[in-house]
Amino acid sequence: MIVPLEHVILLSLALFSIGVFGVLFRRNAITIFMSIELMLNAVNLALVGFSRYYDSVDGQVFVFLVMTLAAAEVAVGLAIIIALYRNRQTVNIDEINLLKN
Amino acid sequence: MPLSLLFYFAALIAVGSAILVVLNRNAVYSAIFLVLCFFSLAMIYLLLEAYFLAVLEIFIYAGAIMVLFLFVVMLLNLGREKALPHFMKFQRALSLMLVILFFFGVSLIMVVGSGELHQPTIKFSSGSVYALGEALFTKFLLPFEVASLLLLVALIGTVYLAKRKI
Amino acid sequence: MAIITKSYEPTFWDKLYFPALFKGLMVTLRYFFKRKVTIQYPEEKYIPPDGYRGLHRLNKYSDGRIRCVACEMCSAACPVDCIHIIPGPSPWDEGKERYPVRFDIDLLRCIFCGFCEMACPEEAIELTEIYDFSDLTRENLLIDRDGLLEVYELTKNKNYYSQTKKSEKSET
Amino acid sequence: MDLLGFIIILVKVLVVFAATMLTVLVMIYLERRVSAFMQGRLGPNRVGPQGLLQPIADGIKFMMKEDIVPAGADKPIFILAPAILLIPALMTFAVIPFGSDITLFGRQIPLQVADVNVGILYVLALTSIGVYGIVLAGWSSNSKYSLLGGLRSSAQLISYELAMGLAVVSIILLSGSLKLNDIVADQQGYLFSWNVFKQPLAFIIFLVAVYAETNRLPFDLSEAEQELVGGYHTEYSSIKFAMFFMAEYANMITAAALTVTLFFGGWDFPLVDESSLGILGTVLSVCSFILKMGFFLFLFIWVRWTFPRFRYDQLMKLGWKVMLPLALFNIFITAGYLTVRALV
Repeated sequence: MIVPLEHVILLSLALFSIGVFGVLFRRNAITIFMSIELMLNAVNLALVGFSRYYDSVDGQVFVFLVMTLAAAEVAVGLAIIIALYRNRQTVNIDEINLLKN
Repeated sequence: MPLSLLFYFAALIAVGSAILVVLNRNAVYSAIFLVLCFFSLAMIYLLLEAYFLAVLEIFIYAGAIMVLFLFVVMLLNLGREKALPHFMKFQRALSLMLVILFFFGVSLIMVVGSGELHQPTIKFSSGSVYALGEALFTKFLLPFEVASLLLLVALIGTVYLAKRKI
Repeated sequence: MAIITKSYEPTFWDKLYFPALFKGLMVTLRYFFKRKVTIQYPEEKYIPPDGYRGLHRLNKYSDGRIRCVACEMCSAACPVDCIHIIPGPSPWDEGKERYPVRFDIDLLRCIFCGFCEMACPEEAIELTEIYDFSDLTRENLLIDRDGLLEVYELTKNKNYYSQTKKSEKSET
Repeated sequence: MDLLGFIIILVKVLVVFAATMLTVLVMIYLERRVSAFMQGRLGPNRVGPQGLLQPIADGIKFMMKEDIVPAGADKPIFILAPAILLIPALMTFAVIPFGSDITLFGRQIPLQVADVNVGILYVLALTSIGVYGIVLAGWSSNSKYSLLGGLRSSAQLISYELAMGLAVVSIILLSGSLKLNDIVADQQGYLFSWNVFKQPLAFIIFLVAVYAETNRLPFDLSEAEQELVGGYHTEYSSIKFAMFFMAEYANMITAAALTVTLFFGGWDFPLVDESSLGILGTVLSVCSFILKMGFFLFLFIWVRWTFPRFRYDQLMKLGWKVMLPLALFNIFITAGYLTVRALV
């Protein structure tokens, strides 16, 4: 095998951490959404790695399903962002505080 | 071994572009770097012999999802993200610290317990489209159908949300 | 006039669109094989139809006298005032007594309306079929009496473009 | 992999690349010539015999022109966009088999750069990447015409990719493989063995979708000259504009090659068994491939001067309300037929 499984998982972990950081750090809803996609991809990577090392197709099926889910999630999420923008003229999440006041 | 070098190369690009996704203030640049990240991930999938998923990664993520993102960014015509108000600087520093803590914590657990990880199999037989399709339509038939239902619901929900008047 | 409106209900065959699309393709394909109308200009000259109004000329009698009597009718008729005539006594003994000492036409102002041709009582000024007399300077496009007479020599036989291969610039 | 194998692959890559670029040049010439002929004109015929050197003259002109980057443009993306469009267009040809196997140096060489396991998906994935070039070019030019062109084309490509993918699915169902080689092999044999006879509906859907994917008339809304000036490449000049130009033709070439491969038996010459004829069979197969491809390239130009452009809502209506249900219906019928055949 080309690399030890640990390295694949480490890469996945790094990507996931960056994604989490993006969600916490950014204020633009679209960028936050992209960070979530990044996290999903990190998980996908780990699943593919496990599938390869355990010689089982299950991990790949999970990835397939995650991709389906991601597509559905993006469609709905972006629709929500557009709806938000229509009402508030902004996509910065700290300015979207309708319930606060 | 050159193939493992290729893996580390792709990993480097993936991590680098992921950081740029997060740090960029311009949403269009973020999207482009995310596409680059997906490409390097597809390359890693190829190295892990998941050919079908590698193509799907480009086809679905880079080809469809990210185009949608770009489409929305352009539709809203967002400029650069404005600088942060002062009182939130502390929260940002906290987020960075938390993430670093998370990363090292999990990697510590992994290093300690790495002896229990499965040893790699030399011969890999599950990478083909055939095997994936077989599993998808027998063992995972119910999740597959549920996923298709989810897509349908998402479709209807999106149309409902995006239309001003139904 | 009565307008006849026919209501048209597309049949299933029409709604398929493919017959119509195919028909359209056949039309363009027919044109693909048809003879082309392009004229390869510098080598091949477009021959204008009769009555084409191009460059002016001053007609002469067969013995070489200028027909123009400098009556200035043309210059009066000209809507853009591009004809300037200075009359003088004719150098020839027989016939008319007046004669243009100078006869300038500003080709840049001229709109080639042909009014001068109609106004002329002596049929002296005429518009020829020459259309390619462009030049690089404004001065070269002020044509004088001798130039106009030269144009007459070139176009005497009516078929300027079919007889000359190379275009000849009008002289000033 | 041994050295000889490596050299063979390298040669194949070079040949395919050179052939594609050459065809691009020829297409640029033919586009203008055929257009002119269909309008009763002669077209360019001054540079070289019959104007054959016209594309080279064009190329020199493009390179000599001033390269303008408009004020307020996003410079890195502005420069990157034409490359993003061109590279996938050139990469697609790698998986298309363009002739039967040839035996050289005692080994069998398939005339195909890479026999990818998931060939057809590779093609679809790459065509979906091309849209980035258009969208980013439109966005980065800082011009409303470009932006509108980019937005239109991204929506258009997403809509028509679905119909195209679903049309291809029925072909995959028939041949039972994602490899383009297997799809070609599946279509060999008797006279009506080409997929176009088995799947006429899929062929029509695919053909229409291909025109939308390559942004050609009647679907060239992203560069509609009459309303958007030039669409996404309004602000481009010089060699960058030439790259857009080349990408468009490269896309057309791959689209034509793909149509031939999927529906017209690829390099198959009807009723002839190429593999039994040795080197002659290979030449025959390559010629037949080029001939079929040439017809579809001609069709691109032919259609361009025959049909008017769609309006945007008509385009979307056709894509979502007509082509997509038809493609799904076609898959349903095909799958049903295959199931029945398996049972009987």
